[in-house]
Amino acid sequence: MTFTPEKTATPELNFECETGNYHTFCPISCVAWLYQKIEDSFFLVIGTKTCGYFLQNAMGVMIFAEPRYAMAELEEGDISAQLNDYNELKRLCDQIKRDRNPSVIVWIGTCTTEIIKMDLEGIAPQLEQEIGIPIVVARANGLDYAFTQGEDTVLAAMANRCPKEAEVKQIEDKQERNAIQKLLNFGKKQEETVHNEYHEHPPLVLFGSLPDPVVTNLTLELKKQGVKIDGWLPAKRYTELPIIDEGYYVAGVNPFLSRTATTLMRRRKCKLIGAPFPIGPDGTRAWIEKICSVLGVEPQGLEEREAKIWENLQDYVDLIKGKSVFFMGDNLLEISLARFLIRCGMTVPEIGIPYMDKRYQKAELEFLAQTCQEMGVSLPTIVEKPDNYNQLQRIKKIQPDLVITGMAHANPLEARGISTKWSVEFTFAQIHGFTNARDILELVTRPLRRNNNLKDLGWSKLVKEEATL
Amino acid sequence: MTFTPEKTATPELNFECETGNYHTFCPISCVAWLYQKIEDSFFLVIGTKTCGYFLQNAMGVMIFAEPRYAMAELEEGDISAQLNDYNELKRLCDQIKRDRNPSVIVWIGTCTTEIIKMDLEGIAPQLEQEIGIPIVVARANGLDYAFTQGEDTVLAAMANRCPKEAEVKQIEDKQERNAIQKLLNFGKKQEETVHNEYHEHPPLVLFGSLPDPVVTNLTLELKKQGVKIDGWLPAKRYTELPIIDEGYYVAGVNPFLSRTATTLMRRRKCKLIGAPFPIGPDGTRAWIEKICSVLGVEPQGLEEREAKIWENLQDYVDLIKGKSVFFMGDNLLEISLARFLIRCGMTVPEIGIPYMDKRYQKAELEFLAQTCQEMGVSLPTIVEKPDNYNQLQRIKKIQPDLVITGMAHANPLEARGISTKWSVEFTFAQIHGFTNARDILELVTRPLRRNNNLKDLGWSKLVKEEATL
Amino acid sequence: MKLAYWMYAGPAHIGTLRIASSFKNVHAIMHAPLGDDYFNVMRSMLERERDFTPVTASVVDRNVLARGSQEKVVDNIVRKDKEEKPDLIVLTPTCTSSILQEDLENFVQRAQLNSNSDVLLADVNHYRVNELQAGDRTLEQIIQFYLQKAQKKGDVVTEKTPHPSVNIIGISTLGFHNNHDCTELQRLMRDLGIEVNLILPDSASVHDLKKIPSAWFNLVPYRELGLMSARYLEEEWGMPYVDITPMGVVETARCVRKIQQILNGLGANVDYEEFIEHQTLYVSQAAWFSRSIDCQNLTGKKAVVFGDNTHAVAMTKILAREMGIHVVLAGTYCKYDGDWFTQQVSEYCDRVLISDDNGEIADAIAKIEPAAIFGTQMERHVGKRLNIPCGVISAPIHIQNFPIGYKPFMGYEGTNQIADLVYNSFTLGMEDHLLEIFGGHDTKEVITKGISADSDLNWDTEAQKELNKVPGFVRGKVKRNTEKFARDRGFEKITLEVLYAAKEAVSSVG
Amino acid sequence: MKLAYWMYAGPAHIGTLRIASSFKNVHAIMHAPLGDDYFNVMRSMLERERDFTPVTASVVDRNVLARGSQEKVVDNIVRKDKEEKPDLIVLTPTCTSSILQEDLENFVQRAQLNSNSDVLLADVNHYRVNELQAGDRTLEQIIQFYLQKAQKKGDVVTEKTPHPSVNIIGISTLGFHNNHDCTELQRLMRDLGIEVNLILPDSASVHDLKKIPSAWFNLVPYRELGLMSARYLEEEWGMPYVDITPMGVVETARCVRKIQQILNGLGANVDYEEFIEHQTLYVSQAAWFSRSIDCQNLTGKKAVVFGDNTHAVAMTKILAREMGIHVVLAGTYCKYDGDWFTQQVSEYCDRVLISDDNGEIADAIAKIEPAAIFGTQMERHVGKRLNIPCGVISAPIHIQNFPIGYKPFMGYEGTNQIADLVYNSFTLGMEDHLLEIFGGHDTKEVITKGISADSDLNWDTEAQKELNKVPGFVRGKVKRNTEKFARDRGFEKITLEVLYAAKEAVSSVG
Repeated sequence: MTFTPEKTATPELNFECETGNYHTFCPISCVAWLYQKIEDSFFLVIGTKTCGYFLQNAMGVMIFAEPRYAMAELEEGDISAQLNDYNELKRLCDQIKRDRNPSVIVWIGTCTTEIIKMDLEGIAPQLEQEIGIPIVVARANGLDYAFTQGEDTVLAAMANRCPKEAEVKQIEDKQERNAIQKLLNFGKKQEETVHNEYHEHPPLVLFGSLPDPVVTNLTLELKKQGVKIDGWLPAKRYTELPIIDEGYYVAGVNPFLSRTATTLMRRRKCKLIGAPFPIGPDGTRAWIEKICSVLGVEPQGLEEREAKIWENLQDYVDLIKGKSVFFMGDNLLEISLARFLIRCGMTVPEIGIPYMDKRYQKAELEFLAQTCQEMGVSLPTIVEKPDNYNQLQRIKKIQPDLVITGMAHANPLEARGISTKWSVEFTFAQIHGFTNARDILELVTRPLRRNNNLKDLGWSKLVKEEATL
Repeated sequence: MTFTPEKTATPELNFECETGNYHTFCPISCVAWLYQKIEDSFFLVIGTKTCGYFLQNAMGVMIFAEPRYAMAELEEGDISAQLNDYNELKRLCDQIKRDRNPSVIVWIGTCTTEIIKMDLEGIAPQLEQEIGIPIVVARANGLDYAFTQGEDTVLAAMANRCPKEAEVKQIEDKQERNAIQKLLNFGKKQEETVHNEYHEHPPLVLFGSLPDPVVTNLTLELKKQGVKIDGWLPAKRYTELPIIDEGYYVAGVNPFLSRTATTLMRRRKCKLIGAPFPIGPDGTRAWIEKICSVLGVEPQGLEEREAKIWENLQDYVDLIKGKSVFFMGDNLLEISLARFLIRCGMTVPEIGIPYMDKRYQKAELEFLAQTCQEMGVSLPTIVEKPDNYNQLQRIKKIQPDLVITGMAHANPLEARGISTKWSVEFTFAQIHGFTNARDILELVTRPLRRNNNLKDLGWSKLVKEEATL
Repeated sequence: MKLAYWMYAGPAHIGTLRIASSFKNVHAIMHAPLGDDYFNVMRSMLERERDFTPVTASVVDRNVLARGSQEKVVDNIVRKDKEEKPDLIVLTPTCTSSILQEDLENFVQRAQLNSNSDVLLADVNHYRVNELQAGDRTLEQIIQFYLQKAQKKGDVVTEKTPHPSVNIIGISTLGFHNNHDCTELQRLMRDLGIEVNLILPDSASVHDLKKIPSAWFNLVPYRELGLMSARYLEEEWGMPYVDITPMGVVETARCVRKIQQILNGLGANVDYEEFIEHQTLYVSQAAWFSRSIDCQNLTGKKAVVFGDNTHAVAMTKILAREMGIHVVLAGTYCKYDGDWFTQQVSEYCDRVLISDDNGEIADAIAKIEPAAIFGTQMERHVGKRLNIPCGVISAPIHIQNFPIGYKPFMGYEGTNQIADLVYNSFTLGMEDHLLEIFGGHDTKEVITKGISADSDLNWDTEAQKELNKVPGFVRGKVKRNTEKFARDRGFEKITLEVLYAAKEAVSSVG
Repeated sequence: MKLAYWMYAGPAHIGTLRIASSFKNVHAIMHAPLGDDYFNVMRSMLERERDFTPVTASVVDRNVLARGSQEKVVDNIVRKDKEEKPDLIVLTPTCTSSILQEDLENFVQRAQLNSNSDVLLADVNHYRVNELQAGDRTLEQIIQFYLQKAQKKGDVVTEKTPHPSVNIIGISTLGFHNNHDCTELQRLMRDLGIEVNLILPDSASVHDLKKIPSAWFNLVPYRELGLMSARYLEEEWGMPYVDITPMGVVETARCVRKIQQILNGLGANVDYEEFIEHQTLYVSQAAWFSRSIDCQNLTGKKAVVFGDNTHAVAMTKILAREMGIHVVLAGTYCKYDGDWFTQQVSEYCDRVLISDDNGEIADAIAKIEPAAIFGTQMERHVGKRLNIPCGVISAPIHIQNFPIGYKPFMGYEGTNQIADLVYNSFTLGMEDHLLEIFGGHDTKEVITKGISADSDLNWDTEAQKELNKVPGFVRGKVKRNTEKFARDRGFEKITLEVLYAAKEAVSSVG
């Protein structure tokens, strides 16, 4: 189970694009985790009742009486352009400012704003001047994007708001920079001076929204290698967006951030470190190694570390080894998860995925092919924009041991004796880095462990006639 | 509705004693309110599973995971005297001291300790020496006492523990008196010096356990008359028991405290102020007037005050005027409540009462007779130790508008179309003083108001055949 | 535009889909962008539905947008016709796709040419009506479609059944306790000697719709769904209907009496008075509860009621009239039908609030400080914050409102369930308050000391901060595990690194 | 002596009285001091019983004690015989009066001479057995008494009923969900084509006891009550019995299969396999719940189970075997039957705890920190303190365990109710934890600001102290009312006097 970063001749992956009718969550979903990540933000989703009802039902967040996001619900007058968009948005943003006073308002455009061609990017600059709060515009619409790509649109938009070195210097010289931020950064700066165990390397900024404990975890992993992270996009507060300037290195932590990567490269002249993603011990090691190699740092003890983690995973690995898993496609984490599970000994007949950016995921795809080769299993078919109906026929035929799927298909598959795991759980769980690999397997093995518990009860088929599955 | 304190020729009350089978709560009930009243106490009920199960079920206090009272549950070895009582009690009290460290442990003797003649009074002095915590012994058993009289046994026992002036002086001289108590008394002493609106009068101590807000309320009422209360038995903490000495005046606030009154008179040489009890505006006025008259103080504005209170009660009085109320007898508050309700315009055919001390309740009984005369209603029959079965026959015949009864009979009476109110609620509610008169009527009128709400629904008889009620 | 944190009723297409997917063997095609098909998730997860939801999204993306949707929509209808062989395919746009103003009626006609299934376009305005109104309309539309179709073929069953019979209209998927209510209503009808002719739309086949007129009358238990159909059936097919919600002892009796009146008017000779009295006094326990001491203790307590028209009206009446509870405020989010609400509840409450603004209701509750709330999941959460118990009596739906155990709100068992709900809401509140009042006399420490025991180890600031990020319910355990790990290895201080190393070590043990 | 804060099982006489007052037209006489008759309160209040409890205390007071009880007890029995004309009068002492060691058997014989009713002395040792054991024994005693009596008269009905039939033994007043369980068991028997011959003791007449042997077998759903009777009936009357508690899908099936075996052994020819499969997979929703995503998410979560033998064993098996939940600790307070408990649950849990010491269980829970508890009201309160949700599954009884709505634990509807209980317990916990985790991101203030608005008035220390004594749920209102009163009158400072004056003024408004 060692990973050799040098390229070897790997077999070609098989890509298909069904362009079918498939189910996934709307990209505005990203609001649910981004508003929690960026603590001084307010997200305003500009769309219809359909969007609002989705957010409150599908995301299971009804428990919060008044969260830091809301709908700007478009009514008939807005659609028919009888009302002035600028005035309407101003009225709403004024109220948000009055009630909540956030450091930033993020406007989330939707399919509807696309269709009625509402000029959000045109309105925002004027309005932010007027109300004195930055407004970031992201077009997280379902016409162009799927589920997790919503985060990509937001981060790409925010990338443009990251300060440059010169700007910060100028402000700091004027002693005007946010006092609170200084205070917040105080500890950090001190730390930097105290432990100077870092190598000299160009600035490195990571992008992708991760829960704070995972941020800390990955930061520590790189610190062990003497690599210093100069910032995260997004940071915990909008006012702490990292400095990003020409020549900075950037690396993504998630496979669905191709637009953000492009923005950072094209607009901010950063250098992208293309690596597999830090998911699973194999991926995490590859990710660290690639960053180290780009920054000219010699990685230390990574092989032992990976081996130790695999040792800790053994009980779970034993449960899934030799079993098959079918990805219906939902959150764009599919390739990375499949690669890790294949490394665990599983087989993967098909990976559905809503969108496949072969350039941004290049290293991950190569790693997948290589993993298959090393594990001696056949390559999965990668199906972009799959057709769920066709997939269900294939599942019926293949009878995989596990299907990782969106929420709409899980219960019906279970009722037909097919074990499932929600793909969305991998979106919300802490899955990155060495330590969290166990949490991935905790999720993956849960239906299998459940089956072990219930195995003698004969409760696997719970529908009377097998409908045309 | 004016009250003339001078005696007029009042008709004779009719007393009966049925010595029947009647239901009331066990006197150990008092633990439920006394442990809350005396905040540094611990109550240990020495009895059987029967006693313990009563406390946890009937008192509805199961919500407290670990209250400041417990059972010393007698087991077969205790009953058969195979075990040594002293050693057993010592073991338990040691544990209580270790776990809770109270300022006093009150031993509540029960029927069982009476029957097996456990010498609690003999054991306690030696044990309190040994463990260093005062032990007060009260025989709150059902062989001799009913329900609220349990408090009487505890207060009578505590009366013996109240310090005398000489003792306190001696201790204070030695600068040894509890520092915490000094601290606690600090505010009080200051107050005394600041507002010297009090008349000069001999010390007055009130006895009876009342919730703190009621204590404050009655204290203020007397203060308005320039009468100063020198202490309450019990106080909020055992360490603050009032000084009681020869010649002190004492007055009870509850009709069930005859034993405490006797103890104070005989053992502590106090002078008892015999008055109606401060329940209802009429009773409260009479109580204050009597105290004032004994202390030689001229009461001010009491007539107006009573009239004002009656005015505030008018809406409730309108609901009950002309209606009849039957007391089955439970908590010994019956005479005072009946007197107040008759003053409100109700009629009372029968007052059941578990125990009638005609000397201690003399003033109240006279006041009842006088009230009946003034209101022009016939005198109730007072039935001591009533027979519940016979009472139910009488209720069936009389069909009173309201029956005030113990918990066992309420639902069956309601199912037969007879409105009821739990007598126990008057034990736990704040009913003393001018202001709380409204709360008494809130309770009394509740079933009548409920009936008004449900009146058109025809749901008054909810049993199929009238059984031999 | 409207600033909205939460909404009570969903968008129109949800109503249409609830009707379509309630019928047996009916498929719906949503003409909508990716992600708008979350109805499938709701049905599958909230109802724990074993079958695939018969709804397919014909995905509108940038390409489709550029070329027009006709081809794709028609293809998808025809394809579904082949794949699933449904009796009917219902096409619906969402708010979004309806703006495209494509000629969907034309798509439907085109698709019909190549389909064995019937194909219908749901006729609702997505910006003028909400879920409830759209569902009501779609049900009427489908009933009307099949009755007219049968009329043309001359096979509408107009002859009445020999015995009194009823159609129960308005039982639908994703309805609040609809399943249990339906079972209870069927029991009630059986007790009354009334045959159930059809239940609509739940599990009905569209082929059976031609038999609707053979029932003696229609029963519409929910005001939000079925009334349009019942009115249409009265006007066009002369069928009387009963729209009294049988919730609570009094209204159930009123509903039964109205049924009696209709049946006797049609020549039956039924007398339900004895049944009503027997149920009220001896079978249902609700009337007895009202009279019992437990309920007496609730007399005059203050409550706020909020929900859809059906449930908020029924609860207000039950609380005020049957239990003597003081309803300070009764409200509904069914603004489109607010006059009816006001007329129904005015005499039973101090104040009426008709609003779909969650904030307004929350503020009203905070000011009133009732002893209990009877509302939706939203009000439950408001109550949680204010420490006021809330019984949930109405949609918007939530998985907790799809209990597996039998919990109807209607009929006589419904009256029992409601009595429990009311009693438990108030007593739960009392219990919390008692604990609050007497909390200080209690020894919480005794019980929790097992957890909070001080340790001999130091946590540095960063590790402590990280520990505090761990959810409370496992924090104690993480702390102990980490300290055990540190102690075993002789660390005296717990740093971030130790914390993470411990996590790894511990998770390997399993 | 034993230091006891709370107890799980009641004293022996409670068990005897539960049996006596469950029978129809049986009266019990307690020979006991004043206050020991709280059984009447429990029955009247907890069960919301409409009838007077047929239990009379023959009060032992100081006088009686001095003179001996015989006269009074005999008088009271004879009197009750006249007044109520019961079929049977059961005499029982309590722990207290049993110490007097009077010859109660002699009192009974004396009383029998002047009574038409049968008179029996309950045969239990009040210091050696608890409520559960005493109930079990008293039921056996009464059954035995009447069968022997009938045997003497030669009118025991020994001929079996033509169709398979059952006696359900152990349904009693003040039993945990007994009423609903009994209804569900009757439904189950009906579905199995088995006639219910007698239900004992609930609502049975002692005259019917001679018909016991005509049933094909006895069913004892609760291990705590009925087993002694069933064993007696097996030994003396050759009746087979089934003592498998039909709780949970698996055990219900096992119980039904055992019944099948008995019936077929007696010459019937029944095959319940198809029924079991149909119920399991399609009627009950519990098996499907186990397989559904909701339950998958509970896999491996930690739980503690505690209760009586019947319920703690059944819940442990359901959680571990049917739902894949990790039962860390299973315990019972039925110490007298602990071996059976251990034998039943050992393979389904990590640890067994047999104890009736509430503190020991509370400590164990605090240390384990399970995600949910399934226990008694005691454990619910422990959970409340530790912020761990608790589903109540067992006596000691509490009014909340006498729901008005249908909530059986047994049979197939029972499996549904249990699935809800399990699901809601765990998700309630999750919800609270989520709120805790994300609480800081939320704007509690927005909602509560209506309450906490600052005032322009000063409260002096004493008034403030007094205000703080007012329970939290009305404090806000008292504060506002008082301030309004003060403002109206131009007071700038609120003293104790103002506070009380305001209370008077306000209450007069109503």
